[in-house]
Amino acid sequence: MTKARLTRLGLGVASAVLALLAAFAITSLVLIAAGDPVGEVWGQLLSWPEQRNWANIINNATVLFLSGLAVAVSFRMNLFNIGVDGQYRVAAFTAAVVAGEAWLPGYLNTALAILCAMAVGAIWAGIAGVLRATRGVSEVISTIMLNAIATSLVAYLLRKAAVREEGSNALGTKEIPEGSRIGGLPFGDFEIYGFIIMAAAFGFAFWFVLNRTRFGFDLRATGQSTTAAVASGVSVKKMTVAAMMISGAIAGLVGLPILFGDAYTYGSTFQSGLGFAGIAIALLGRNNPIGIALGALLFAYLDEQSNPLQILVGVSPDIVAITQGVIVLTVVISYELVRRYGVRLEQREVARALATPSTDQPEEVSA
Amino acid sequence: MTTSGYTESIAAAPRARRKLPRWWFAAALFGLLLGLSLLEQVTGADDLVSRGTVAATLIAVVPIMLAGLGGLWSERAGVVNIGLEGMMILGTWGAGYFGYHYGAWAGVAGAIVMGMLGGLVHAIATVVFGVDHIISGVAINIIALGAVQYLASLTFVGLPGGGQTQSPKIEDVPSINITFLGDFFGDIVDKNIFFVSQTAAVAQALVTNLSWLVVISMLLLVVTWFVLWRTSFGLRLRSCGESPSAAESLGVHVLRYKFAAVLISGGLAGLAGGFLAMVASSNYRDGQTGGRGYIGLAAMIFGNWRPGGLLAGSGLFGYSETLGLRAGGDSVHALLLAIAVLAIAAAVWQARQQQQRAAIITGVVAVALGVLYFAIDEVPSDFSTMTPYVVTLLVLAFASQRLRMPAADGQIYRKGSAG
Amino acid sequence: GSDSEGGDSGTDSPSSDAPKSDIKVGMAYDVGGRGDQSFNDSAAAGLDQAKEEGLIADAQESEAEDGEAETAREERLRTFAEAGFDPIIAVGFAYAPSLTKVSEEYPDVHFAIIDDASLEKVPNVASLVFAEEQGSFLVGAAAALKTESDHIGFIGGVETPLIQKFEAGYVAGAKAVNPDIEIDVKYLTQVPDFSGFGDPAKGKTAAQGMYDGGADIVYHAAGGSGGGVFEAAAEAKAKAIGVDSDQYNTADPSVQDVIMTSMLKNVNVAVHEYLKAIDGDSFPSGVTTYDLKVDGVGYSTSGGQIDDITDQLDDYKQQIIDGDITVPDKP
Amino acid sequence: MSTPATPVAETAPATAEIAVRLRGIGKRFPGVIANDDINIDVRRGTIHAIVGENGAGKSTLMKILYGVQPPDSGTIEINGAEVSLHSPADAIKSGVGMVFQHFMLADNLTVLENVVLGAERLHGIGAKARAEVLRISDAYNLGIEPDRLVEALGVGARQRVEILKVLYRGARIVILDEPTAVLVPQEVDELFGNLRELKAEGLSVIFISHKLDEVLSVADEITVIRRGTTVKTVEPQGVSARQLAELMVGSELPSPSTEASTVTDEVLLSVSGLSLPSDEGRPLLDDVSFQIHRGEILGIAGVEGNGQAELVESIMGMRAASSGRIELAGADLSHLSTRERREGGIGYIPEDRHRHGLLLESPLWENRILGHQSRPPSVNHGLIDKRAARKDTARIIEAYDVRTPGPDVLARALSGGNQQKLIVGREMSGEPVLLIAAHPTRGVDVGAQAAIWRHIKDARRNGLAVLLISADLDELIGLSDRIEVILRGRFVGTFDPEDVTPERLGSAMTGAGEDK
Ligand SMILES: Nc1ncnc2c1ncn2[C@@H]1O[C@H](COP(=O)(O)OP(=O)(O)OP(=O)(O)O)[C@@H](O)[C@H]1O
Ligand SMILES: Nc1ncnc2c1ncn2[C@@H]1O[C@H](COP(=O)(O)OP(=O)(O)OP(=O)(O)O)[C@@H](O)[C@H]1O
Ligand SMILES: [Mg+2]
Ligand SMILES: [Mg+2]
Repeated sequence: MTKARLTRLGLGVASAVLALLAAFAITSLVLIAAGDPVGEVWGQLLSWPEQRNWANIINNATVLFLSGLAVAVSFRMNLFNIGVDGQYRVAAFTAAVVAGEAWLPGYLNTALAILCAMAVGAIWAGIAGVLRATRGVSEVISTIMLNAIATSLVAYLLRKAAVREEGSNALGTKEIPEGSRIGGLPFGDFEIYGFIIMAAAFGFAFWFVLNRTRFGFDLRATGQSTTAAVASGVSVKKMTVAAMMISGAIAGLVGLPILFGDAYTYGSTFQSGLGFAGIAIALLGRNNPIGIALGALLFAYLDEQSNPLQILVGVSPDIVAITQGVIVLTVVISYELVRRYGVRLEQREVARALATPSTDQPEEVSA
Repeated sequence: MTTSGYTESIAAAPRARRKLPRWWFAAALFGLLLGLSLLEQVTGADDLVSRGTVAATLIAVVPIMLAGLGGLWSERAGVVNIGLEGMMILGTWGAGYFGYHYGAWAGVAGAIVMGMLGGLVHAIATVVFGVDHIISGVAINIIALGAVQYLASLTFVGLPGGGQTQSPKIEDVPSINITFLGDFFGDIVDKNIFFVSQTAAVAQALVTNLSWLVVISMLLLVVTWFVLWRTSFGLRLRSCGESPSAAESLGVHVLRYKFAAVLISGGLAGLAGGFLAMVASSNYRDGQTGGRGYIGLAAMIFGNWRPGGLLAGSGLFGYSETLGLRAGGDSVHALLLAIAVLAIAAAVWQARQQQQRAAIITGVVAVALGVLYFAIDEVPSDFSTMTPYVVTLLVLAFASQRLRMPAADGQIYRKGSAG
Repeated sequence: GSDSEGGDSGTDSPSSDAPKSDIKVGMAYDVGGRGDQSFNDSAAAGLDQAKEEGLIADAQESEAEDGEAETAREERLRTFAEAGFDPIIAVGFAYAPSLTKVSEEYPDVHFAIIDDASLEKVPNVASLVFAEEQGSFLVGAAAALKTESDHIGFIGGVETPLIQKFEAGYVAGAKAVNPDIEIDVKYLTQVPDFSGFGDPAKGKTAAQGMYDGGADIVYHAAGGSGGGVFEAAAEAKAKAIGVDSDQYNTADPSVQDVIMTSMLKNVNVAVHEYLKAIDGDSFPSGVTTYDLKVDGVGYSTSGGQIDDITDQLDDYKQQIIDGDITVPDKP
Repeated sequence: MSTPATPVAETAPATAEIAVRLRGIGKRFPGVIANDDINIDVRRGTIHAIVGENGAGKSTLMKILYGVQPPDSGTIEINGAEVSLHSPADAIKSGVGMVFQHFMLADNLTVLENVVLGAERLHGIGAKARAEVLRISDAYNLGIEPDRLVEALGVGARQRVEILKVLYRGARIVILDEPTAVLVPQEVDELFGNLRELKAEGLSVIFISHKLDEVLSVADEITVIRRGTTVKTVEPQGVSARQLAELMVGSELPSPSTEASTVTDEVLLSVSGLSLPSDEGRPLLDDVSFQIHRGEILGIAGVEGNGQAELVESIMGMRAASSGRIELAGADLSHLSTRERREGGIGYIPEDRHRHGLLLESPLWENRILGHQSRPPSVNHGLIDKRAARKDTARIIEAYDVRTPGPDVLARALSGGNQQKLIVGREMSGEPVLLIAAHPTRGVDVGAQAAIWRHIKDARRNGLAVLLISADLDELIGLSDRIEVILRGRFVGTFDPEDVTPERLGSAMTGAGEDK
């Protein structure tokens, strides 16, 4: 068994490398076909980032990580929460307003804002959960619809809550007071989001709850086989709502590192589309925290490195989107190949066990 | 054999599956039109069934419907296709590039081909490599977006009116224009006769610059129905979505049919994108699809994986979107009343079905909407923007437990799994 | 196969006289970039003109992605700075937060930002802002004078304070002519959904709604979506008003003559004058407001459709310049 | 009487009358030798039975003959001509048809669609095809209604649809893999009636079953397979069921035999007035009332689809009954959740182990936790104790002879029988007071069967009450202290296992009794 495990681990690593190489090759082919300078492009993408860029990479990875985590929760229960995008925007807006109003002093204010964000995210996702549980509405549809609704709703509320400093055309909520911001951690001469610690904590909590608690077991069981879960005494309706709400609560955190560590206000230019990136990253990371973290880093790295492509090399940065998508595919394909190999290994083991003669002598012989 | 057949009498009776009569569709349209005319009478909103509304609705409906049709093909063969959005995006570029260089119909072809490319990737990933359908679809959406933006920067920059995010203007797809009929209907419309004028408005919309692509798309819907439900090809394809192992045990080449289905699916999605670029507007633009691929998917599920239902779903969405965009405020306001009434009907029906709790909830919703209707006399713009989404959500909440997806939808099938 | 319009544009417009200057301009566009037939294009025009005249040696361009991270915008500016571009022009108010950071990090590099005045205190930043409401006032007046149904419309791309300035001015202008004129107002999308600037289909549907509803002139401040508005106007045999540049010249011939006039927001002028004002190591800074006074905004007359009312418009213009009329910048 | 497994030339029947000749067929799956040097001759116009314990390789062999899986070695001759079958299509072309162990029907398609699928060229998919289906149906008295949804059909009817599919394609060689596993005696008789008609038409039938008396009654020749190879081909006249069994297993055929009753007079489970309407209003359960005492096994006999599943699910709390009362040891269960009921001491061996019993993609130790999420040893205070779970799984593997390398393999990798043993072991742990066992030994080989029966009896001796649902009437009669017959959701008769025959049960189950 352990031998098999080791081989599989090795193969896992190999497959990852293989996937990256494949993505590398395909991207290069595209560049060549387009007559773009392949060498220069990779030269830029693979150049060792400046410390400053590392800081950016880590920061953006933190955000993507949370987004991936949120999606992964629902995936683990075989729910497809496309709605992380809407959930985090509603939540970030709420947090910005609450923190901006500063009803409580200092970090109490921060804590309150974070809780509100999680609550709102949970409720927004919970709508889809309830509709699914009570009315059987596919969460795929409902979350898509809720994304759009979130957009209009936030836009409406934003204009109600917005304050505009003179001369600026940007629209934003009240700035969060100094005392309630989350300071950065020193990173060389630069800083990274202090929120990264919370993100890590949530990553661990995710792992622990799913793999070490009854709740997590029920959740995974439901994800694997609803029928078996029901027979084992799981209330699927409750689990559906719970899973969606947890997913939404984590989604509620997605925007917060930016909000408390950088922007200090939610405005018209607040980053959008993080939820969809999260889907890819959750899939890339096989819904487990470590994998998601690596996936997030990879995506953030590519985004950061591709940024100056147009200025330095004269190639559209969009090329890396192709790379990112291809990676998702190639990684999964190689995962799949390895998985099949693993199954075969296992069956060989089983077969050996089956081959050994029965120790069970039928005792009762009726005359 | 004397006792033959008694097992049926013991076994569960067949699900009560009420078959709809041939003319149900016409009847539905008639009823709908009548209802809307009534609504116009009652609320005084005058833009619910005008020529412009109908025309704009058609334009809004077709891309969603085509995307949904794409979803229908692949899911009927058991392959979930979240990648529709990406394939649509590819289609928009295809239309932009080929349309600009080689003319309108080349644009249409280009859109279809580009969409099929997306379908090809999805087919290879899911059918050949057995990759999870969702993963492949998501990946395709990412790739397509990047690829198109990258291609645009290569192909459109520097052309007159072209740029990073848009193509030059594309030549229009020819459209039907029967002026004298149009004027004739126009006169009737102006007469303002209850229901007659509304009907005339619809007719007028159908004879005044109605793009051929709209007509073709509607035909595609019918063709799809015929091929999938009336030909052996369709039967085999559907069997791959219902029970691939059974299909294979009868000598059907399951993988081939899945492959074909996904390709067709891509082509349709591509066409949907092409329609956006060429008919709905007149050039490729970055972000033009605006999530309509997902909406199409929703419309298909909404329509219970059937062409008729799909049309209803995309129609509902397209119509309410159009209302929001056009007169906005008071049309949507009028819609409130309609929904409230429908909700009441639903509540009564549910009560009849002994679903007391559901009935109560529905009733509350109905009353709330009704109160809202009389409380305000115009819906703020932000809310008229969210109308289509809210409406879709509400309707689904009322009527979505009867949905039934193909039994093997989304399952990965390998050759030799029969038995 | 490279797309760097700017990279080529250093060479593709060979100005006969060798560049007298060694200025390398970094141009950071907003989403849409060069070729958006809207204000990015307008800015690009100013840049090209400067290049023609040999005011600058070279220019490099880069554009924002939709929904990108704040850090991406910062990095764009930093990369320019690192690569020795000076000055660096940020097109669009979206750059304000990132420019606040970056302008501190590179005190010796000079920046300009368009449509934002929040950095007026920063010494190495020049803010180029416009009185869109004033230009809009004039076209509003023009619409009110020209309409036969006393019913006009306004279509905004995305409901942001900036676009609301257009609306406010337009409405004020129309009402100044005819206090009880009917004005439909519609925005295509809300933030963060900026597709309203690039969705002609939406623009067309909205405009059709207004024309069918009785409006006979519609003014759009919807960037690329305006194309749809013009098409709708053509189909409804009605009129439309363009924005930013003189769209009569850039629009497709099929819709050219529905464009009664355009509200000119001369971003090109601003960019050009900014570059022109650079001499040696002294760069302009502080806020420059381009209003009617300096012809930073205005209206176009090509097509000659409003020749009959130009004097009335110029009269309003004078009143605004003299301060007899103060145009609101919020609806 | 019996011929050697590999017939030598002169004893071999003339090729002319050989419909199928398999020579040296070998098939290995990763690590498993499913088939090894299989030699079989099937004569035209005969019913040829193939018997062998689970995993012997019967289905695999048939799949090879039907072109689903390619053989690694060996040759296939059909009507004297050697063929190579790459897909079922090839097999169908050469006149082979197969009814699989697990039905191959698309529920959401009509009977007609299921039949014509893949054979549209013959008569299209419309009126002509319908006519043809009806013609065949009448010719063989199959009583098929072409336009009904398959999901609405009972097991027997599905079986006949499967046969019709084969006939529709004009097959001359018909393979039936364990066709009788789910049928009641009357249905079996019907089926055999059909088979004999086919035989009379000159078709050849290959017939697989675990029920040896059936085999003896219908087959003209019987081939025994053990560990993937042909042991012997015999003729029914020459052998007894017991001898066949010994050929199959090399050990003797056990059959459940009730021993001294351990029934106490203490009522453990009491169900009264349980009713459950279906969506269409037809009652799934209709005023069902019964009691089970400590140490009593109550057997429920009935044709599948007559309310057994609903009854079980109502008692387990997986379905809310519309009316009625369920008491466990005096405590009212009616409003408790499934989990609470399990905690109350109900063990549950589900009918469909893959859908309700296991997480196929999870290791065995996680499957040990399933259904015991709220109880030690595996779970304490909401936290999962992996070590304890693995340890207890090891215990079950040991005690119930689950053939597996260890508790870490995925459940999917176990054979059905071993999966079943694991489930039984799991449900027996934690001292249940009531065991609900639905088809506890379905598709399980004799060895495992014996073990499972023994475990149930031991528990019963210690006061366990058992609700036993089974289609295997011998099992019911052998294990039960009392048998209730369920028909259309109602209890229609109580029988004493001491003095009841499968036939009498059968007629009660099918309502044949009440019709007269
Ligand atoms: N589709 C499959 N893919 C991989 N392995 C399989 C498959 N089906 C069966 N097996 C392997 O075959 C073995 C037994 O499976 P199967 O249930 O068919 O055996 P069986 O002969 O029916 O035994 P049982 O009577 O216990 O069910 C298992 O070890 C399993 O690994
Ligand atoms: N798809 C498969 N992959 C791997 N091994 C398999 C597969 N199918 C069958 N096997 C192996 O072949 C052996 C024979 O399986 P088969 O299903 O033919 O047994 P069987 O005689 O039909 O048993 P049963 O009476 O339970 O149907 C199984 O025990 C299993 O080990
Ligand atoms: Mg078998
Ligand atoms: Mg088996």
